[in-house]
Amino acid sequence: MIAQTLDIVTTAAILYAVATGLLLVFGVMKIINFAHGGLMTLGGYAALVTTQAGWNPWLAIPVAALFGGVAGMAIERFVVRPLYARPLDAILATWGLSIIIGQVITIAFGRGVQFTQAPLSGTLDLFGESYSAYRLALVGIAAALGLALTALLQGTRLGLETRAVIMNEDLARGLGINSALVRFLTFTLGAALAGVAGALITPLSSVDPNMGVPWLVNAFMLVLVSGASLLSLLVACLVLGGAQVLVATHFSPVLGGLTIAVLAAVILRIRPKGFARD
Amino acid sequence: MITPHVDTHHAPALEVAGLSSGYAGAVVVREVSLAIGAGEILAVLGKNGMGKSTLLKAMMGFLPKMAGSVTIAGTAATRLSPHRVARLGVGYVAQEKALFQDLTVEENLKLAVRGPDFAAALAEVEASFPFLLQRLKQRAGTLSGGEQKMLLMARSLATGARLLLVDEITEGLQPSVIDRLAGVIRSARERHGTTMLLVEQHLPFALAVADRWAVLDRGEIAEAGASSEPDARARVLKHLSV
Amino acid sequence: MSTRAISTLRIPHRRLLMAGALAAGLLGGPALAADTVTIGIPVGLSGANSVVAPSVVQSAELAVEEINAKGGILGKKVVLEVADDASGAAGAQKAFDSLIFQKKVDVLISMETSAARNAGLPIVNRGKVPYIYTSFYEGRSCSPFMYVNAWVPDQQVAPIVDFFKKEGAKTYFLIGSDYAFGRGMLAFTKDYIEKTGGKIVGDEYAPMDATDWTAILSKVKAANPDAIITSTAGGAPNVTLTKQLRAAGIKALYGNLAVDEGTAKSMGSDAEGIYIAGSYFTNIDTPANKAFLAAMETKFGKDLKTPNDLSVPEYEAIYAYKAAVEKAGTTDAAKVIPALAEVAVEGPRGTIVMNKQRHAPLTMYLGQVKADGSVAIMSSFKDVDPGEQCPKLK
Amino acid sequence: MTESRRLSLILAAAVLALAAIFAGPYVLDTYSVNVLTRSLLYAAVALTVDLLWGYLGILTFGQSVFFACGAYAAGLVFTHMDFTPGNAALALALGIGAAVFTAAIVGWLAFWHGASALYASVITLVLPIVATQLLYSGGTFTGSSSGLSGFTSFDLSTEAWFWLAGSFLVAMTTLAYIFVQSDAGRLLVAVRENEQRCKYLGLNTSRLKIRVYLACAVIGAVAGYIYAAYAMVVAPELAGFVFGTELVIWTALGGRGTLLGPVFGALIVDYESAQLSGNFPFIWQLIIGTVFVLVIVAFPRGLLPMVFDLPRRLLGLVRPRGDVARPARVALATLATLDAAQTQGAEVGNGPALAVTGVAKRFGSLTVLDGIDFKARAGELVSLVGPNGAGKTTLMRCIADGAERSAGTIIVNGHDIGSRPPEACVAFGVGRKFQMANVFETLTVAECLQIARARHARPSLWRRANILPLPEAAMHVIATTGLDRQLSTPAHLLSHGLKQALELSMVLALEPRVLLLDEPTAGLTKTERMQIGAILIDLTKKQGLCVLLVEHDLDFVREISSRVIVLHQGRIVLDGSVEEVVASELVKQVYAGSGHAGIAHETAPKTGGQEVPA
Repeated sequence: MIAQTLDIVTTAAILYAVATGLLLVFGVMKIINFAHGGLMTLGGYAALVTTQAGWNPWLAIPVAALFGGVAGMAIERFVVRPLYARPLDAILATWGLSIIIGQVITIAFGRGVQFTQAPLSGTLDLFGESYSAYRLALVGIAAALGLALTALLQGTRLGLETRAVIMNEDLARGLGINSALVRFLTFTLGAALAGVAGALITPLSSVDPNMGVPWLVNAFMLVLVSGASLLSLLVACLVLGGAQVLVATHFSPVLGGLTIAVLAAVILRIRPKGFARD
Repeated sequence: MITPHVDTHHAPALEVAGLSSGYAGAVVVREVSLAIGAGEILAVLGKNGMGKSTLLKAMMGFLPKMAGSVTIAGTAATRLSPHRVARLGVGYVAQEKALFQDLTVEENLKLAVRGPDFAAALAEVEASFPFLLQRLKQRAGTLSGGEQKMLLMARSLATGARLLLVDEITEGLQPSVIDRLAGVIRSARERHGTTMLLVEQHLPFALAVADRWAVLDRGEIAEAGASSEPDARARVLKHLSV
Repeated sequence: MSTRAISTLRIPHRRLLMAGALAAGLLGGPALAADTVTIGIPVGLSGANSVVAPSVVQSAELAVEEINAKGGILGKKVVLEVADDASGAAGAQKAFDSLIFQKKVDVLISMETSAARNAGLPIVNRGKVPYIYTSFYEGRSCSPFMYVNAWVPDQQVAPIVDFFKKEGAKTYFLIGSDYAFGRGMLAFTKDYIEKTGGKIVGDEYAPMDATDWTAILSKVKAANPDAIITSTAGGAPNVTLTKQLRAAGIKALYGNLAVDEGTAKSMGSDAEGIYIAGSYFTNIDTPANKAFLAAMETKFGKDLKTPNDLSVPEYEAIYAYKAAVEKAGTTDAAKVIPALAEVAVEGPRGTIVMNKQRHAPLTMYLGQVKADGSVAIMSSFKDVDPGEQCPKLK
Repeated sequence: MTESRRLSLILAAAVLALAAIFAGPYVLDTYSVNVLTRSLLYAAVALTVDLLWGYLGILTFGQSVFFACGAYAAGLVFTHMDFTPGNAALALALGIGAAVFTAAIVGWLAFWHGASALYASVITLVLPIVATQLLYSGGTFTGSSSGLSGFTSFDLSTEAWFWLAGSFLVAMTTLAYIFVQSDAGRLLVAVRENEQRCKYLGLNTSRLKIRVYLACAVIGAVAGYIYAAYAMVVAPELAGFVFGTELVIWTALGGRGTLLGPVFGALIVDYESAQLSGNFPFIWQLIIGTVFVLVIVAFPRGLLPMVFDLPRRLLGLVRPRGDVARPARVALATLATLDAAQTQGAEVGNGPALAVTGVAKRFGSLTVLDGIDFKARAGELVSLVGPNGAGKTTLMRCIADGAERSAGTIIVNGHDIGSRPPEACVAFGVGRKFQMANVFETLTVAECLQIARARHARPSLWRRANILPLPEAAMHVIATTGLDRQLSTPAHLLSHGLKQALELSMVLALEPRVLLLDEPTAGLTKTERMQIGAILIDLTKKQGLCVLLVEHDLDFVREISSRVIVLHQGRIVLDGSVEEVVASELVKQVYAGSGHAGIAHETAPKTGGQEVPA
């Protein structure tokens, strides 16, 4: 029971970390960034480069943010910006970008599975259960990410402007807010968060040119059922991630792997707003 | 076409020349020219659907300009995007959805006020609508309709804007609130010399606060004059009558 | 087949092609020169197998170089044609079509995924060329044109389970990826464990691309088995399972049916202590293996991809084909195919004859991964029989 | 060009294509024949992607699944049962059945009333992921990751398979081409352009989408069946997301909305990838990815239209058209007036034409309409006035769409609309004209009118009508405004006034009994307003329609109607004659904006919030 609760909480934490960047971009720009998986892969390789350089494995996180952020800037400027009026085309173009990112990484690093140093290993005893220390640490990191993002959105001028653009872009522009810049910064931040997510999952996952892709669809579905709120994303991660763990444990891991996508699709069919408030 | 008279003692704070605009295919505003001197208040009147809101949106850069030019305090603003126009010191108050309902009063103010001096902005709010200072942490959407309009006015004044473009601020308001707004507008002009273009359907309010008026009919300026002229009311009513 | 009629008709009508772009496909015409023997290698240069594919190509290149240095096959020069099968069915169809009908190879010798092999077999049947499959797999794939010189579950599972039993393991937990190899290996393992008196306390399959093993590992912890045997898809799932298994603090004996030396190395300290069974490890202490490794080192130097259980059979299969052609005295498929069952090849893995229903008895080794990623050989099992693989083919 | 000549030309092109297919094996080497046989089948699936995405506007990532349905049906039947002619037919039936079943589920999920385009795409994205996983977990039954191979199939030569695959592709392309150019096919573009207008023209767009989706699923399944029978192998990747996106990539590169573009896109890219990916597997993917992004961002029409435009552009003959697909211009040049006997408007029920009882509309805690009660009979023109935000447009919306109101009953022509969607309300006799002219911008006037008639005259799946019979009322508007001289003008080129007139004629073509007009004269010139006024009088007096009109110009109202309903803050404050309204003290207060007595704040009358068509 305790193990299962920990499984649910840690799974939700991982999903949350993976989906926040996508949520931010979707919230502000109303487009789905299919390059999110590719940017996660980039983050994973940033972690690889960091540990190969012999640096502290925790440094992988800022390095990955940098990699993701810089790629995000280029993507926003040259690919996403011309497509604001064509949201479905933006999906396709960012999907094409993820192909490009994957192939460039393959050419640079090879197709092979790479190994990164985990910043934390071993287990922790918690409520009489010995549990993976890194997974537990991820709960803290995801919480910190969520709080930092909330602080950014709630406590800074940029955050305020970002929220203003999400709520009513024309009104924001009329008040002198450069919404194109806000979009650019948001996409950059979203891409940086994707990079961070990629670095965060490397101790659990392998580092290979496709590492981000399996995460994409689940993250995408979680964002769609969450609307544009960090809070409803948390709820979605706990509910759908929890359902995934329960189905995988009590029925089959294969069905578990489909749980988030299928449940989210059905939830959206019944309640188009998903977990978002009215 | 009738161009409202320009007071030559002031440099024009806003000059619109031959402006045409509208929505996909439909020209709503046709070759409108007008100029407002610094510190002057112009009321643009007219029935619904005559292009008043469209005129403001086009000046702000929300709608494409099919022809003509807009100059704000000597700066060409014809091709600027809305946020650039706003940064020229233009405060725009839209008719609908002009507040972030889910943000607090304070956040609504902060969004409009650029630069570090938020305290000065609050002082300006205190001078016009002091009750708002007690409601800073309240969500704007929970204010009453009249309070929301007052917040709108306060917000545009707090920015220190030199030119206000205000779209039907009096719509749906109680007379007491309208009177209060009129007072604040007069006082703001006295203290800061703020220039204003008020789109209005409320004739007494418009004539009470504005120096001059212009009537927009089918997207064109049909008539214009000074508020002080004794027949102003009758001339406007002719265009507005049922 | 109307291949001949078509090839004579082809050139005069080329201009009739609908789109100029299509013409590119016809420019690389077949090398019909009769003084060469062409070996086709469809292999997963991209996709899941792309990690191991370069080592497979390297062994083939070494074999060809050695054979040509000694006068080729029946005095003809040996030429390699490599084609990417993208590790999947659609890619394999293109690769097989290209090799058989465009490059007109004499034989196909390759290591591929089961999906790619299955997709290629109907094309092999149409093209009627000999095909030597050099990848270990889940077993029981049969074609009159195909031979296999790598291991099947019947050969690999016993060494690990027997060893675990000796170590005192009574309860087993099986974890696999939900795909043909994972299911096939573990089905056999389950039978074998139950036959030899062990108890299965759980068997779980995750989706093939799964990287999250949380739920399964929690079950493992709850079941607390003496030993775990896994058979996942290669690459990412294998690595993630091992990492997460270690992170979860599970200390049971760990046998991995799908890990090769190279992957084990890339997993670093997490791989330490894993038991693996195979027909080839670099540490095999025979003169043939040492000579092979030295030759590889000389030829490829710093570009060398560590030879492994998937690349060495490729090397040996090319020699098997050479022997069969020489025995038949011709590259004619109809004569070479029966000869392939009769020739013995002495290679790094020992002496191999593909005489058991198109499969080969193999010497199997049990190894354990050391801290530095190398595999220490614990014991060997000579000429393990592949069992009943293709009873209809003998 | 006459209709029969147009069809003969298409058929002639098809015959030429068939001849090319027939010649294929004689000019191509075996290798190319083998590779192209599969490419031809993939192209048939790319064709369905184009129908859905290029024409209907549904971006689909899941067409691979239908291909797999057909392929796996063949693979499973031939593996687990003997290969007999009976079983071969059974397999085909199973494959089509599975595809139709799957498509029906997807259709139910993705194309319900109100589902967004993004949501529909998401569902088609989840589909291949689920399908692949099911195939993987099928164990020895589905062959899991290895797929099924080595089954017996039809004993045909390589050439015969090529001919079969090629003929299938030519046949499907020809049918699709005839279909998209037909009267029925134009509906696809109309739905993509403006689904809301389609619904308010009484078209069940969800059903249309599902039908096209089902047909595409069947084409995919048949292609898959031929594939499996030819290749004698099926593998889970056939159902996969990667194949699904490849189809989209081919379609985008070739040119969405052109049918031939995606077909050639699939053939060329797939064939070339067989050539080039063998040599440069990673570079090839990189090139495809880069070109794809470039095309999406910079050349959304795809490469085929660019190639075709190149000579014309060089010669400066034709200016490039917009970036969306549309069928060639309709040949339709003649309008005709329907005999009164032929009109088939909604049956006239008993009692009033429109009865509104206790209608309320709330958004959360905000009440927009409350306790609205009124009746209107046939031949009556009721004007609805009131200041901004009074709820006039909301009331119109509640009458035209059963799902809109929060409480109350609305009876149109004796039919309770319940919570039925707009298309059902249209069937009861409601016709709604929006405030902003709401027409199909890229279609011509004639095409717009024809779509408005589609509910009555079921459009042909393969022909284009030469003559469009319209009810007298619509003809009257068209003739009065001179629209009849602009039948082949695309709607977006019309003046504002003509657009309004076009929309009005479209609504009248529905033969409504209750006509809802939201500010039909807004932005019109004086002459145009007078024309509209005369038409409205004619409609009520002569045709006996019941008209509900939102209007702010009381002069205009006075001229054409006797009865005015004044709405204020969501309630009816007055229901009487124009004179009563003008004289009413209450109404003056309403317009003064406060509702409080005794304040001399007079203003101009104002009217409602605009409803911007989606």
